[in-house]
Amino acid sequence: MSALEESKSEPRRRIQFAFTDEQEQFRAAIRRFLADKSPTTEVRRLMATAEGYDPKVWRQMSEELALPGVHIPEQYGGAGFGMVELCIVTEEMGRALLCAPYFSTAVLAGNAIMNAGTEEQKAKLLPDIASGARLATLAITEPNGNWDPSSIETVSRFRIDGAKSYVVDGHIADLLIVAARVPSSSGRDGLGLFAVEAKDAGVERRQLESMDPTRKLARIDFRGAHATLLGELDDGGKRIQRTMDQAAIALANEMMGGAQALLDSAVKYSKMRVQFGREIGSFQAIKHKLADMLLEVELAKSAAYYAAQAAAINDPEWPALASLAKASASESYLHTAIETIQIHGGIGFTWDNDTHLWFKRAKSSEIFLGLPSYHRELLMQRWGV
Amino acid sequence: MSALEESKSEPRRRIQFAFTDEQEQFRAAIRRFLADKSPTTEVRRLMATAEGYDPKVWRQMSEELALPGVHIPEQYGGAGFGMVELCIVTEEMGRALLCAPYFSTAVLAGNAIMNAGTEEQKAKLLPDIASGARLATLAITEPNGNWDPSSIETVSRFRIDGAKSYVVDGHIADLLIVAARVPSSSGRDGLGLFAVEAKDAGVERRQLESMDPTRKLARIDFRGAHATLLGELDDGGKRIQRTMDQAAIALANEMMGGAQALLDSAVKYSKMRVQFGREIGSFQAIKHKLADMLLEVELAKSAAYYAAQAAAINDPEWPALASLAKASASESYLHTAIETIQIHGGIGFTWDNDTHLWFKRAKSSEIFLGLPSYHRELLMQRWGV
Amino acid sequence: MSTPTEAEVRTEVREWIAANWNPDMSLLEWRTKLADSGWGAPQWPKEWYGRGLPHSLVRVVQEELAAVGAVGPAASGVRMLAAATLLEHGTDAQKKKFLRRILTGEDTWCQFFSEPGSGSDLAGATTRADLKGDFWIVNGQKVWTTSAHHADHGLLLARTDWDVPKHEGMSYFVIDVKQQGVDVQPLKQMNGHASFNQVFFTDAKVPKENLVGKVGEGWKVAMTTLAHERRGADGLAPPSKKGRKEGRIHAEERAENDKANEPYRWYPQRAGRVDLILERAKETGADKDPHVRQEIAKLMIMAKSAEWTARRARAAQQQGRPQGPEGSLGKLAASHVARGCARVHTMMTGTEAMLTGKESPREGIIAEILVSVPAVSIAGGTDEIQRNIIAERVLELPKEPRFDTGPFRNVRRN
Amino acid sequence: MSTPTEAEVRTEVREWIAANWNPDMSLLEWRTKLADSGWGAPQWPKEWYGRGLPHSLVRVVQEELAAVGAVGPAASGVRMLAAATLLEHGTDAQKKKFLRRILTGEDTWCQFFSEPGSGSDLAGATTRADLKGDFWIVNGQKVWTTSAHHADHGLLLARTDWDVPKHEGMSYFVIDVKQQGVDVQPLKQMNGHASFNQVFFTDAKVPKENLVGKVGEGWKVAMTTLAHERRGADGLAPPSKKGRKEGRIHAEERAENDKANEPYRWYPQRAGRVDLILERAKETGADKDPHVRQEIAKLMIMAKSAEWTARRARAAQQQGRPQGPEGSLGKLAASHVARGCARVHTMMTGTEAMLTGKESPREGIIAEILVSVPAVSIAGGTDEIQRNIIAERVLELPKEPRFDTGPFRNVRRN
Repeated sequence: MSALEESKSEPRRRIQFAFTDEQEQFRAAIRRFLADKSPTTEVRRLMATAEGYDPKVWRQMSEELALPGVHIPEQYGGAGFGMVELCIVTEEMGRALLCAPYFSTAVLAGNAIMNAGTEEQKAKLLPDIASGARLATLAITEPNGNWDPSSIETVSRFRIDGAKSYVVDGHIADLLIVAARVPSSSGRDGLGLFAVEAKDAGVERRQLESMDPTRKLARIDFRGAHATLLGELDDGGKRIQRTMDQAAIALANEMMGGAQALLDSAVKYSKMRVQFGREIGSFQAIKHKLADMLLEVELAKSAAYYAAQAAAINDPEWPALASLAKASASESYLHTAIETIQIHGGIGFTWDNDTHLWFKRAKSSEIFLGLPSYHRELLMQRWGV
Repeated sequence: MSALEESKSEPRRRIQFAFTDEQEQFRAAIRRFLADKSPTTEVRRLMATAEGYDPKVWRQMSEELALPGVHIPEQYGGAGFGMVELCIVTEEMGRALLCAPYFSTAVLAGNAIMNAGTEEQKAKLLPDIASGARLATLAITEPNGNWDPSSIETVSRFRIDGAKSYVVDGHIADLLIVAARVPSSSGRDGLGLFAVEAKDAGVERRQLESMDPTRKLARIDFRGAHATLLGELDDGGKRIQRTMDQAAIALANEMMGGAQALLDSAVKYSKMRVQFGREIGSFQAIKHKLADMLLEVELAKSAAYYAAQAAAINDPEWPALASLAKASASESYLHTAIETIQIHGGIGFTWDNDTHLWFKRAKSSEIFLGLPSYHRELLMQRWGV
Repeated sequence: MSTPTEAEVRTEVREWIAANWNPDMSLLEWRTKLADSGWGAPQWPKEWYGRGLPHSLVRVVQEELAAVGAVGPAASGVRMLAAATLLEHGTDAQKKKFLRRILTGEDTWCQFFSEPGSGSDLAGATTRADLKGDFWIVNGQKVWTTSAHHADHGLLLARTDWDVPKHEGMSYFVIDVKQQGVDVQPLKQMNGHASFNQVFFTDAKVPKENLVGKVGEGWKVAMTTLAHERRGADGLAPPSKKGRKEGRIHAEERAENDKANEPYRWYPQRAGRVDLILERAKETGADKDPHVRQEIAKLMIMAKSAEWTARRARAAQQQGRPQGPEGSLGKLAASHVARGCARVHTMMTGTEAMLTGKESPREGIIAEILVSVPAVSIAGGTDEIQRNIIAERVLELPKEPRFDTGPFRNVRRN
Repeated sequence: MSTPTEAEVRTEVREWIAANWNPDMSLLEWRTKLADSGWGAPQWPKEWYGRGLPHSLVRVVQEELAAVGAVGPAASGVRMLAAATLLEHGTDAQKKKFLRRILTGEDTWCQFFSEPGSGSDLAGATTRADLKGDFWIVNGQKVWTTSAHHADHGLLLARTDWDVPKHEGMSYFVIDVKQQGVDVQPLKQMNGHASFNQVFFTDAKVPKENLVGKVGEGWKVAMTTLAHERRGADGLAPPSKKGRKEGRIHAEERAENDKANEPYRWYPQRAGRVDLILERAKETGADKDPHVRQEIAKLMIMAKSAEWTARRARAAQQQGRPQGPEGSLGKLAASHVARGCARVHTMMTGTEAMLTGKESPREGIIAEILVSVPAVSIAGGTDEIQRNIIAERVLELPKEPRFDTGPFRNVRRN
């Protein structure tokens, strides 16, 4: 991390279209770590467990690479980097399909606390997140599956009542950050983020059977659980939305890591597989499909990178770009997954071939945080159209 | 036509998925006629004229093949066939890109009069249409370009006032059938079809510069022109819609004739053109493109044929199918045209190559009578969704 | 002897049924009667468990069997492809040994054609059969075999000569599946089902007399099997739909069907369940969303058009006209429809589509669609192979230049 | 002699400009000064109208010229490709004869590479050049030549040996366009413009000394021309944007530019005019339609992403890192964007899109988009060729097997 620390001091005011050498080194270090700790044998082992992650690897990620706090300021125990570095982490995790509560703890809960918490709350909650000591998550969506915060019905003041669903790693989180509203508020008003201890007697958690077994989901029912409001209620809706926009960007980058892994595997297989006396990659049908896949991946990757850069410098357009990147990554990742199965032929549809692991992540990520059509509409609104 | 006359006596009560031998012979006769009379040299000559058609060929079509009245009952001087035969005619004309006022006179005006006219009016107006003696057209859309009859603003009782635009062959028609509403009506109420003589002093016509020079359009301004209501006002809106639905089906079939002509030319060229020491049709890039084009054309053709059959037997679903067929044909024809240019390469973009003649017809037909998205929405409504 | 009339056949079979049918028989007992009388496969030759009737009269027999709710001969799975192949290429000894037990259902069959290394390129098979004394010794691996774990016999395509071009070096055998040396393993798919097997051959034995056709003619014989597969079941009695369904025989038949159909349970989901689209639109409220309405309409237009295209193909065939391109296009259209369904089901279902299993929409059916659809553009010939076929056979474009001619030994392979 | 510093160059050129620039000169007079002083092409060698400056200092000269609004050397069209090619492969006599008049703008150039029979397959050219005495005699046809009707000289790729493989039998010439035997015809496109020419050669003459490079090395020389074409204008002074624009010289430059740019007037429409999409959405009210909004968003996402992808490629290059795949993908992305624009413009414009010309929306611009977009996926290498390049050069997939090796005489061709 020493190379990275130098780069912190340079404030970036413009969108960068290339990663710095330090960022590339950071990426390489994570890639090496994940190649070692998260081969698909491990992914398959962990996705079949109820917890869905390996606490030892989580500890190593936290202690050796300080990943859960990469984006958390140093005064709260983090590494003090920003969105670009966070997205490098998620991209590499998406590539390796790492099974770990990173998106929930670092991306969702970490950003939520940073966006909403008072100084005191941040000082209390963030160090344990940055160090990996506690797992956390964010509960936004309710059983109706709506990603628009205005639709939240869970109510809270000092006690919280309602139901949340599709909560990532909700079954293992120690700390739940819950989006809820004060009684008799509606729409974007009266919304806030509340911290709830998972072990509270008023919290009941149930793991859901998720299509993507590498990302566990839970339903959480709150019946009078103790809740602490993070910050003020004033602009809670905005803080929730900001957290979701950051999550969309981190997810888009995670997705592009996965898409690249698939594309690489399709290219590799097409150079190796022989039919009719020649590598299938020498047939234009495969060749042109792969060229189209590369184009699609590169375009979506450019969007994901650009959005991370824009968020990092707080470019006013960044929330629009979050939607742009999420929509683009969703289409690109899923299409890449479908075509990677196709290029593998029959073997690509088997359980023993690894392609379906990424396919299911692609399918589920297309939906998570809102479908492409939802984000395209949001993009238009945010562009003022 | 003798073979055809026999088939008239057989009432068909079910959708037919194959043309009868008589229908195939009828088609062959038209195809021979058009191959002779409408080679692309003629298309190019006529599209550059103001009138846009050859009166001699029109006379031959009318006298030798009785085409303008193919769908008009015998008591009004027609051949007494129905939608299926009318659509065979338009399909062949679309294939040959015939420049003639057939769609306007036979399809639009002919059906409008049959749908709305009293016995007396039909007996007066249809024989001249069936014999080809008079040219006619239907004026529906107004300068706002809306294809929904509810949006009509032109008013009429005995005199007509308003403006119509995008009127096919409006510059040469002798008889104008005009969709208008009685004063102070709105929506679907108070609509009717009115017959107006083009030479009336209150009619001012101006040819528009159309993207597709093989189909001429006009703007017509009515200032107190004499108008005769066809039939009653009761369900004028329905009669107008019925006419437009029939037109959509005839147009869909016309479009599929054009799409097939393009596909044939693309296949032929790809077997002939050599690059890199082999026919370009031996490259999978071209091969698979052509296979996809064939699929798209066949699917849309099935829809166009099915819709014509359904209309012919007055299947209750036929208006929905009109929208289905129009939407499908629009996408298929335009895509076939784009890909046919692509397969021809640079030469396909030149004026001297014939492809652009069909491309422009495809582009303009995509829009004429309503865009695919308009018809898809209409389809859903008509299906009760 | 002249062909009997329809009335004669109807009378004769009706009388035979009246005398023999009884739903309290065992399935085997009844099917033995069907096989021995020739009424089970009336279009087969008289000498081979049939009655030599023309195809046009088979319907009459089926109607009469159906009228009383009688069960037909065993017809599920690969057994009827085996019968058709043996009737055309088998020796008398083979016909005698296998055909009767096919009709009675005593034997179950499977097909050993595809290999891990030869999927699209079936003629690239490398499973070998070497003649040692009176036995062919088989070594290699086959894959995508349905129900091999239940099968008694397998139709095996294996390479017997490596020094001739690929299509000329294969032979066709009937192999006993239940022997040491044949190891049948389930092959699990990404949707969790295990509808197929992979089968490993290690010095498995095939007696000389089980060679079907001549040595080196295996490809030709396999083409017969595949042609019948494409054509579907061969006019044999379908499960009867009318009549009483009680009695021992029906219970036995249902058990047999359940077992035979088990591998195919997810096939409707693989095809995308277009039948659920409009229902789901209303159920989810997606019918209120103008953009989703457009996507639904696009999908339904494609699905309807594909259906009508198939009917045009059938109608042309019935009229004895050249079939036209419509038939070959169906498989490609089915891929588009299935992929479109997966997309639209996702749009309509929304966040719930992240779930699977009992708690998920339609008790897991929607989830199963999403993870099954990728198979449709691969199974039975990939979309890419279909496009080649359409381009070369329908549009008559120049063939792909070949790189797998000459002695198979020298052909590049996996 | 050592390289001068930036400050030295700046001082020197500034003094030279102060002493020489005057907007009331004729264009030729000024450019003659530029050429003779070496400031017009400072990166060219000193002995050839340049000053031997490194590329990094060219910017300084451009800045100083721009600062006073001074006109640069003639740079439009093919002339700079000609100069780059001659600098690399030309004889001293050729450089002397052509380079100075390129800079002064006295000569206009064009490029004779593509033929009706060799579009994607440029090396399949069949225009022939046969040596007769002191002249090469040229026969054949070239096509897609921009501004041949204005050109003095053409860069000609012609076949001089039919008995060697295709890439080895071509030679490269400078041909005098204004001679009998060269017939330049306009080539009208489907959008009504005639931006290109087709050119017929009938016993046209090229003096021996106009051979560029050696006999048989034409392909290699042509690659230099094409590489410069892909790279775009070669760091020569762009038209200055600052400073006064009055005076005779500016009028003359504008006239020159108008003439040079005439063939490119429809190029923005060919690219689809994505810049108009959001404006038109508001103008037409299409921004109220939820389905059109989705289509607009899809298109804008693609267009923006393509722009960012191009910037990533440039950034990687600037950092001296391997360029990555981003650069080669731009052309393919541009096709998608253009086609998407045509679709969305149609949806937004509706019925008015059936019209063309002055009365139609945006005075015919929308109509021109619709009939121009089909060129974008063809011109400069079809999408299919781009996919081959991406697959083979970027993804390093196995090359397409070749059927055009061996003596060109025996290669199948049109």
